[in-house]
Amino acid sequence: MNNNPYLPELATVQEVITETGNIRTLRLTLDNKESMEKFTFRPGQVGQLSVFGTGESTFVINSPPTRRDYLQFSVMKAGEVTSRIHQLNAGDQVGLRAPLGNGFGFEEMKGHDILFVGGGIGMAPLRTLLLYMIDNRADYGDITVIYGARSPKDMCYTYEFEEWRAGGVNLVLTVDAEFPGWKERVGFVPTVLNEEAPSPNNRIAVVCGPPIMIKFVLFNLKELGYEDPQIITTLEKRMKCGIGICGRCNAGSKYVCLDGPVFSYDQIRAMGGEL
Amino acid sequence: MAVKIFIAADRLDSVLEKLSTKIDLWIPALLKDDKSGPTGFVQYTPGITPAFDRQTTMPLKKLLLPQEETLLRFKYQKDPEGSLKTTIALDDPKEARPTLVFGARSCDVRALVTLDRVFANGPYVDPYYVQRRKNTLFATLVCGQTDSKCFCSSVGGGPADMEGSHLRIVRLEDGYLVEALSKDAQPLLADLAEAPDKSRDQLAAKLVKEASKRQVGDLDTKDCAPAFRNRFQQNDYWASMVSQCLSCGVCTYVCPTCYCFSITDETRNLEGERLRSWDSCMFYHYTLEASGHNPRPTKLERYRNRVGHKFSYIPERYEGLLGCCGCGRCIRSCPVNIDIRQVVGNLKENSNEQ
Amino acid sequence: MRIGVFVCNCGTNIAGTVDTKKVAAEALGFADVVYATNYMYTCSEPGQQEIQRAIAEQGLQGVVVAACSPRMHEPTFRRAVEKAGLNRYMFEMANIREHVSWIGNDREANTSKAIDLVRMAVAKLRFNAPLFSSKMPVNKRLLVIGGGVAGIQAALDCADGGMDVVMVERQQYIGGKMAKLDKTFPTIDCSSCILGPKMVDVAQKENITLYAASEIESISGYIGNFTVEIRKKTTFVNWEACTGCGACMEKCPSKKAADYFNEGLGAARAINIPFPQAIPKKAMIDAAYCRQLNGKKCGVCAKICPVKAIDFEMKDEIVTEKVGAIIVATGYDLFDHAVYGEYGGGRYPDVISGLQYERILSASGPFGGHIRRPSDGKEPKEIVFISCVGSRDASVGRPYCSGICCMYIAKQAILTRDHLPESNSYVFYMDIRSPGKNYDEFVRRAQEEYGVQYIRGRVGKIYRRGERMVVQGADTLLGVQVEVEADLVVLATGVESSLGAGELAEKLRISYDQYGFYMESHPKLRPVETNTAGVYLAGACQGPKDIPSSVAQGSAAASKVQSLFAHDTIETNPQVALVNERNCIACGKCIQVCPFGAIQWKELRGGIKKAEVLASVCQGCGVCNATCPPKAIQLQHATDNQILAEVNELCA
Amino acid sequence: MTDSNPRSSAPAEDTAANRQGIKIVGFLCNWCSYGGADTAGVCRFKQPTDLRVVRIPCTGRMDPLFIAKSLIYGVDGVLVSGCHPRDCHYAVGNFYARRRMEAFKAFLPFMGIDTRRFKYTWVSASEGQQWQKVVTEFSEQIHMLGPNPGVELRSGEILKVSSGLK
Amino acid sequence: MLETDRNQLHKCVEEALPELDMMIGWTRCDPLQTTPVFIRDAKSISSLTLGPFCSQNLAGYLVKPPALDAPPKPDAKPIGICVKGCDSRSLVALIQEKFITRQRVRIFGIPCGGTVDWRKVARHVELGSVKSADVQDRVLVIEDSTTTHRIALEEVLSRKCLGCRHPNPVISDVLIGAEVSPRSTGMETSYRDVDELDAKPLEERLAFWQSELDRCIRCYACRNACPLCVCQDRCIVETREPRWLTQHVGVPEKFLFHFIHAMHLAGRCTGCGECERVCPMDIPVTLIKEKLNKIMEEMLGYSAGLDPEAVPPLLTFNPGETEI
Repeated sequence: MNNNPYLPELATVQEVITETGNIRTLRLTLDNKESMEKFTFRPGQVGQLSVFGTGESTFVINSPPTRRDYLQFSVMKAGEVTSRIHQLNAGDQVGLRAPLGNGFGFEEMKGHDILFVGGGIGMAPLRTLLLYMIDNRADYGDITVIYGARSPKDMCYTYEFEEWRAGGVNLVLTVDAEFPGWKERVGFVPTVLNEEAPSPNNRIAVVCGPPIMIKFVLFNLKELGYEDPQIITTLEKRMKCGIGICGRCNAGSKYVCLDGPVFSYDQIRAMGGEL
Repeated sequence: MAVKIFIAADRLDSVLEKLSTKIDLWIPALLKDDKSGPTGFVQYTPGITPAFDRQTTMPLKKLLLPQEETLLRFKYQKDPEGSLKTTIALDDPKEARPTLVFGARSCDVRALVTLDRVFANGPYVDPYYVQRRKNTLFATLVCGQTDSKCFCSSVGGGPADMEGSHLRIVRLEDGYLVEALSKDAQPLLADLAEAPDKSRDQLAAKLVKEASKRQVGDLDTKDCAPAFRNRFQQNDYWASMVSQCLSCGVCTYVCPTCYCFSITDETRNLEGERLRSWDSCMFYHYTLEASGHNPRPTKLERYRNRVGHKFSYIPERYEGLLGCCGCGRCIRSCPVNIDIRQVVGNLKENSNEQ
Repeated sequence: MRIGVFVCNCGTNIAGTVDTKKVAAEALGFADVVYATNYMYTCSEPGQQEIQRAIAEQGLQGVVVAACSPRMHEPTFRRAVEKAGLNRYMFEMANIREHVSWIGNDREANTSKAIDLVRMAVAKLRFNAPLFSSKMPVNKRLLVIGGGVAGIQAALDCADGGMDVVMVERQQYIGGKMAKLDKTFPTIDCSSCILGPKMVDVAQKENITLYAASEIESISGYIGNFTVEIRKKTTFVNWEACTGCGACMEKCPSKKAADYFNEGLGAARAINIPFPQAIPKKAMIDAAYCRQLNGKKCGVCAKICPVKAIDFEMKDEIVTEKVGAIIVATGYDLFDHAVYGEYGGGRYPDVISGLQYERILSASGPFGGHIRRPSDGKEPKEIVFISCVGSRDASVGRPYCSGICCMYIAKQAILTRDHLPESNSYVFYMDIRSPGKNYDEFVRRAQEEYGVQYIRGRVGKIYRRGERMVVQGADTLLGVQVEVEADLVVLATGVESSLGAGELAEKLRISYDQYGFYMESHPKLRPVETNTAGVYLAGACQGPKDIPSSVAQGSAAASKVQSLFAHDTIETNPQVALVNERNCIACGKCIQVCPFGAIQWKELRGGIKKAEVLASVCQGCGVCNATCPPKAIQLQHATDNQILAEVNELCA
Repeated sequence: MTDSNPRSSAPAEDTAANRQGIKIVGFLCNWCSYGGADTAGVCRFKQPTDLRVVRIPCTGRMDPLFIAKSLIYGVDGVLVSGCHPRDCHYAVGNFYARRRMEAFKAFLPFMGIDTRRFKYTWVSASEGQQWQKVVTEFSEQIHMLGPNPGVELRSGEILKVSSGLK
Repeated sequence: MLETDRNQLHKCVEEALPELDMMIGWTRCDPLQTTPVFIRDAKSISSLTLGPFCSQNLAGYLVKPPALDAPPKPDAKPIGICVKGCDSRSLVALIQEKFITRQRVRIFGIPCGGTVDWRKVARHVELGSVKSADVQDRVLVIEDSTTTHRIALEEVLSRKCLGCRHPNPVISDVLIGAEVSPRSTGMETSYRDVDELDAKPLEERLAFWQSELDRCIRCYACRNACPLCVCQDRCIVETREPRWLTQHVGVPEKFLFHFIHAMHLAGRCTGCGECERVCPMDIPVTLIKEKLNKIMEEMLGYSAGLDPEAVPPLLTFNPGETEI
């Protein structure tokens, strides 16, 4: 990274994948070949993606560091920047400041069973860690993924599910309500979690999704016997600088951009502050 | 080489004018043609009215952190294929011009300790700030005009505190005694004025001594951080402290240590720039997320965060450093007279009542 | 966004004074523009194909066409881009023909202006978003307001087509002004003979619900789904029971009630059925004259009524009807000649209005069809008609021609001669307006066969001399002063908008001109539509009209309704206001200013109120957008950001 | 209020360069005035080329702040035109607009902005000739006033104006 | 006299408090200044004060967030509020625009002889040294450590008070103290400052506002203090959707900001002067609105905040006004 932390590197959109009605996935490469080759990051670290003229927004790099052809970001359309990102096409240039933040503690997770619980766009940050683990499959025990969306149309990465399963992942898919042609589970994620009831022994749960889902998943995980340090999630906040200066993304004395976005639940409890 | 000079009151203008030929000179001055009107730091030009007799309305932070600055410029260029290629030109920290701030107060300069910690001492370094900071010298007034809103002594400073200053100014009845405190400041004093006579020198020393003994403010800031954490969830406490708050940005904009900023792109057709501008944690939009969620949706959370930031989060993060310099500007300028000393002071009072 | 710009040469229409090549070349330099070209005739079939090809090949997400006025070809191009898979609102037009090439010859200035206009269009397009219309069900019931001949025609046409019709008539009876006429021009056929059967039809059709003596209280809703509140005025007679036998009328001791039907020439009973053929034939009490209702002991009618229909306790009743379209046929009123002081200001009983004379002529009128003058009941010998009383006279605020007076004067003069062969008729006129089929011949017959004396000139003064009236005027053809001593003077009082037209227009949210006549959508091409979708006009409420025109409009409006009702649903226009609830502060200002009542409150959880736009009612004027302080309500396709984007391109 | 501004009342030199530089924004309602401008075009009524038209549905859509924005940021003139009163396609949009623009017009000079740079008028779709007249007269007026200096302080300029307020 | 009035206020509030949700009033926080106070228990009533130092207009607290986001329950008790003449007009305007209902507020009206502008006091004494301040017979008496200063109240009254036409509350349930006679009765005296600026040439007017507005730091205190700036967090000067303003600090941005503020108050501003009072940079912000108020009065015969039934003039029209 450049020694001016505000200066993005130029990157080019290689491919745009329409995941759902309001989620698109962008695959980028840095324009500077050398930077691209040298680019390293931890799964879970984020990037500040710029559309010059509109602004910057923060997204998890959801491709794993083990796959280096491109850097992948999944973007849900919500505000001004994400709307512009949705208008991007292959060949368009963007800016990228990355990697920022802490990333997942994948080293400490080695030797553990892993439970991923994802909802909607919340699958994006999980994907990077999931693929990393598939690529280092021997290091981890059982990998169970519970992924839910409102309907099959709202599910991301459907084109990869076979690959995940082939990589030794117990993939449990669910949608909120019956849908013609849907052959997987039906029901809300927390309910399905209870049905699956993965044992908390030697397991780490990584949870990401809408706040309401997290709330109930957390409750159910505790019921299942998970302890706070066993539960990992990523926080989202409005960010500007991404480097712990501009002041807005704090929860207590922690900056999500710098000290996060990955926190365990005991850390979150210790932080205090508004979420 | 003179390390001490005396500027007679009637020669102040000519001395400042001379000084301004050596270095970019900024002084506190009236911003409006009204002696009780607002004041701030402005670049010296002959004829402006200095305002050394009271604290400025606006702090000096804009010299180091302008209300608006360009971080970078970008330009889209068309290639014959029709697709857009981007070039970005960094508006890298321009070679900042050597600058002297003449007539700041110790609280103003003390505030820079906080800014320095955030902007210059990592983990990321802000090159724009650092560049300007390196090139700015401070001639600081020993403060004799503290009022009922000042509390610099409570936060580790004091009326004669010279931490971070390069020159000391002592105001005497008939003029100003200026003393270089650091080597790089000495050349500035050369040929400006005569050295002070002995009596004036002694008088100044006495005034400095008196000032440094003076205790300004009686707020006890010890153990603020745990007290704050204790109070954090007590919404009734915060409501009672800030129900009159208007959620405006006065307190943050006049605060010498409030540094929060926003970054926005401004563009015109194919060209544009990325701006950094002052922001305020008291504004709703500051933390408003694109989804519509706002972690600090009301003035209660926002004011609590402001207090927390200064007296709990910064100390926790940066080795006990306080995010407040005790200048009292936020108290003086608050449209509804909220007193941060009261809010902080009460943190420890009966905190377990509820 | 990938934007394509197409600059049209329009043959030489544009390229003659605008360097279209240069415009296209410049456009290529604008943000997001990836393709720009100029084309000979962009609106032509191959031109449209060129756009579609570029959309496919270049992956365009938005298109700007710089050509003629969007009022001309915007629909064409929208369809073209839609065919190529773009949303039709991802399109903008820059008008470089009507606004540039046709108004100046300076090629350089024109080109630079055209470039600016394209730049603005591109800037706006960058803020465009796809818009989608939705479908709303149509309630296939029609409301006809006004039961005159136009309204009757419209109602019958639709009822014949099998639709349910609700008719609301302010008076106690339907038939309107035509019901009061004796004969009609130019055929001299009996008015009630031709109207009567139609009135009966209205009463008998099972799918027509008639509310007489009723007025519109309020209207809400929108095309396809109006809700109408109708105020049934107090008649003091239970019309369900009333058989129209007339016994009450005969016995009613209050014999000096105002006789509105006879234009005040006779006297009616306080309980009254205005004329024998009235539809509905029901009695109604005039509260102003009824003894019982004025605290005197009476109640004769109640005693006499064989079906006990009289109800002195009756109150106004509000009924609600739901309809899908509305035809307004509220007709006209007559100008009050009292403002003409020189004609006696209404003080002379023998200076009467045209409609009063019509009642005198009528066999069912106050004098049983014998021509008598009101003052003393004598047969008049010399009769003067004066045209343009309250027409074509800017000094009384009526600069327009009423269109019917020349003809009805001729008719009345002819009938006068038929009734009183010995009488002499004089007509003072300004010009004779008789441009209908057989109309001019008719006037000529009056002059030539019936010996009516036409004097071209304005009457300056009418005054009494003994029992007779002196009419002083100028014969401008002969250039002499004329004085006629007359027994009766008939003023051809002009047509003015119906009383209360303005208030009704506000309820309907349609516009009206300064005289109170309702405005049609387009004076040539949309003569019976209004700018409020689903509301149509028929008859004289839109402007002075004779019977054939009114009937024609009634049928025209009916056919508009039928084509609307031929669909089960209607597509809404998506260029409407939309509320961003997150920014709405519930101040209600948009609701207050909306000319169409298209915004209403919506309650969220916790009792929080937000404004909500009824997309099918909103007409897209944007008053709400201009009014909303936090700009939470944005007119789609003309949002603040879109307009600001255009303005920004012109700012220094 | 009359504005006796000696600097701006002198006609600016009518050079090609000057002409090129002048920009007037026109906010025209879609139904009447935009049509009127079209009619003027169809009739080939010659007009000055300074006007750039923004099509709005109705003058009721006209927030005076669009005018403020334009004049503050240096657009040389603003012309708003809509349907004649009572002829509004939306019945009453222009009645709202009339009040708002009239108040705004009276307000502008107080803030030091020449009110002659803003005009509102009513032109129907059939009044091509009237449109030509309006555009010509207004363009001439703006040319006479010259380029709009806007409100930006010229660089380095420090103004200290005594308010005289008590 | 002040003492008597204060006692009356305390007594009235004490009687009313059980029926109230809370009482909004002022309390002394400094010899020259007050701060708004929100009273729920009787113990705190004694801190309530009134008089020429009570500068804040409290009406805005009835409608500012979070109050705006959470509408009162139908059975909510009324809120008691102290209002001066000018504050009462804000209240009327808020009732007019249906932000609050008349039943929702218990109004303690306080006739007002003008409020003290501390900036003007600073012209006479050094504020930091003030020990006590009081007004006796229209004279401001200030004690500092050494001297007693006596300043005519007239010299230190807020600018808005000088042309005040409604010193007595136009709406109230209880009136505290005796009514005072208005300082001004007509447009001539009320808009003196407006007329003075209007009399200057256009260029000077522009220069005046350039120099004044150049100081604006866009802290939005003027907006947030305005009782009728009900948009608050939704205000368009901070949004990008729509995007009226950039983050540039140039004079044009500041002009447009103040235009937006003014135009949004056109026909609504009651001239309470809060925007000007709270400005840390001492910009005569109210003067801008005074001009619009004058236009509304001249053009449409309308003054805001007097008639709870009236419709604000820019939210309605009169087809007949061909020559406004």
